[in-house]
Amino acid sequence: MTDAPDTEKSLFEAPPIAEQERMVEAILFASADPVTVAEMAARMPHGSDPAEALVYLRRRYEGRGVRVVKVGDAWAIRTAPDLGFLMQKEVVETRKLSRAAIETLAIIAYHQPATRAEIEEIRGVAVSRGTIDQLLELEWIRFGRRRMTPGRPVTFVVTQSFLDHFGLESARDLPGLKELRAAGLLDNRPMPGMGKDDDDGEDQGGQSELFED
Amino acid sequence: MTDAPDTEKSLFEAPPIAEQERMVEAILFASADPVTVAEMAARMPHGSDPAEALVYLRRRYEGRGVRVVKVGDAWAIRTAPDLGFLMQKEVVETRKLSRAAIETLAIIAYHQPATRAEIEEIRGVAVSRGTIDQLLELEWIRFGRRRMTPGRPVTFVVTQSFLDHFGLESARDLPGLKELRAAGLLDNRPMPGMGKDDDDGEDQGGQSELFED
Amino acid sequence: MADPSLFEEDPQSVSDRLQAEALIVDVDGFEGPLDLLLTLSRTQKVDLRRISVLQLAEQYLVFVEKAKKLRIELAADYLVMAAWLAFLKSRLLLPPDPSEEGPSGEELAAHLAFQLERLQAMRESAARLMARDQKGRDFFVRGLPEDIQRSRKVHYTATLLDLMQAYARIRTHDQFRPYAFDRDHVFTMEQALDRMRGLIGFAGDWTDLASYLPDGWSADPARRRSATAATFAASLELAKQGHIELRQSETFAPIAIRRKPQ
Repeated sequence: MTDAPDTEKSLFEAPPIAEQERMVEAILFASADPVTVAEMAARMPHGSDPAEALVYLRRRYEGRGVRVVKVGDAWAIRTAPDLGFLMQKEVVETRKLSRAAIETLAIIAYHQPATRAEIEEIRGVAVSRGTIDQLLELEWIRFGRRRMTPGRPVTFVVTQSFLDHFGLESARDLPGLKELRAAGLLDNRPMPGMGKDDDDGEDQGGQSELFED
Repeated sequence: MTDAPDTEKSLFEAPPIAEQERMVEAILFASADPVTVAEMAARMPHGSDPAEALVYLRRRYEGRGVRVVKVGDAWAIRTAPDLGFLMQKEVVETRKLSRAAIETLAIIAYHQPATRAEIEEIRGVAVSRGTIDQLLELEWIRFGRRRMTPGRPVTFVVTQSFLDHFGLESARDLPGLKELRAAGLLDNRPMPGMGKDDDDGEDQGGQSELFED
Repeated sequence: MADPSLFEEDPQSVSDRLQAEALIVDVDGFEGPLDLLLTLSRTQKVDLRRISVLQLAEQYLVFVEKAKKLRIELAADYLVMAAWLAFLKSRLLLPPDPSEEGPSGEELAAHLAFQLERLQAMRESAARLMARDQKGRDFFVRGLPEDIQRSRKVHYTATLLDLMQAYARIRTHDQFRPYAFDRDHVFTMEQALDRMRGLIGFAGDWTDLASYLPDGWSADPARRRSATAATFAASLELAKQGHIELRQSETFAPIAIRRKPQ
């Protein structure tokens, strides 16, 4: 708003960017969960540009004990990972995930949106109801759009909480994603002789759509 | 350590004061309760001087969106008092208009200017004061001219906001009964011999007459 | 799992049995046949892309045979995989039959290798994911989040479709309650009878039938017609019952009634 051509002037003058930076700082400090730019803008004075303020704020906290991190389309302040040893007191004991749950989570993250059948095909074994339930309960996965194939199966995608938990800016930042894709290991390659090519095209569309931001 | 005021030297080299400042920052950020200097010292590497680190940290946060404050004999990070307003959020809830309200609105739109008695006659049921008030408050209807009949009842007409909300150029653009039927919105079949189409014509006539102003 | 007593009936030597047991000791530890295949493939110590699927199929079939000998009940999907691998093995060993439909043994083998490689890749990715810094373990959120005080504001919404449907509903409601509609403009003979029974007690003199029309039914022609017809029919009924007399001086002249003298 402050960058708007001078001919048009907002009725309400936006606060100086340094002041906006303070506001974004206060908002992020006050919240345990990531806050979107839109949510910040809604709480800040009319004409504020939290996205710009964030650029400054992020720089200000570089190398500090806490950091400004991006989580999906939201922002949060988190302690620097190298200081984790100081926080034994704060460590939250999380239920240990089964191997099946961890693999299922990884498959959903790397192949999203993924149907249960696709997860089972990759793992070569049935996915138990409890595994999916556990991941849903942790809010690391959620239902995506139904697949437009016979039976209209539900799909699963990873959530902002997932990104937040693993310190990822977006699903595109998953470790090794590019290499896996280049190696064709994220293709939904059907068993020869079981033509499922229609499926395939849509899959790819869905996936790139999700990963594009 | 080079900044340490005393001559006594610890066996274990304490981290540089800048590092200690980071540690204090992370501890204060992540703790649910204010933390005493002793507690900080217990969590930080041997030889650390959290009291000194706090001096630097406090200075760093001067004028920022959050501040390092003393609570009793402990320390905490808190929102700067002048930014308290950011911690209030207006929750906007979207609700569907009630059936009574939408019907009343529809009658006003199709028959404007309409008196309350006319609305009641068409709906076949009394219109509550609250319903009219709600539509007035939404600025979808306003008072029109009083009717030159006994009692000089007030009339209601729809507003520009109404037209904007429903994407209409004018209330005359509302489809007539015939069109509603063609669009499948009137799925009931007319009783034989109950010339409904006359009705329609009458509607249109009545309406345009009303809109002539 | 096998009952220990089964082993005693087994004719195998002790060492054979131990070897067999070593293989199946952890059959529960495998997450399905693909996982087992992946584990077996490690003995080949080659890149999964260059793995010998034929050799792998052999290993798997040997495993299943051993399990059978030990009377270990394998889950159905292990047996399905065994059958499929046996089929694949035959395809890989026999020269390709051009008349045969479907994918070649090589294509099937390549797909199996792809599946193994993909599973392996997902395993590694999962491990890398879990090795990342995690919230609540390596980095932490604000320990003292401040509640945002919420003030609620309700925003009402309606679409043009809602509006039109509401109007359509009202209008059809009017038109398709024909009985209610009729009652508005139709005066029934029952109603006329009720009304006249109450009035004829006062009709000692000849009175125009039209004066018996109910209030508010004479202005509107449709209502007047209906009320007139009903009142006339009711007067005929009352005359028939001997309560009243009727007279009309000429055609289309007004009809008059009076109470029949007792």
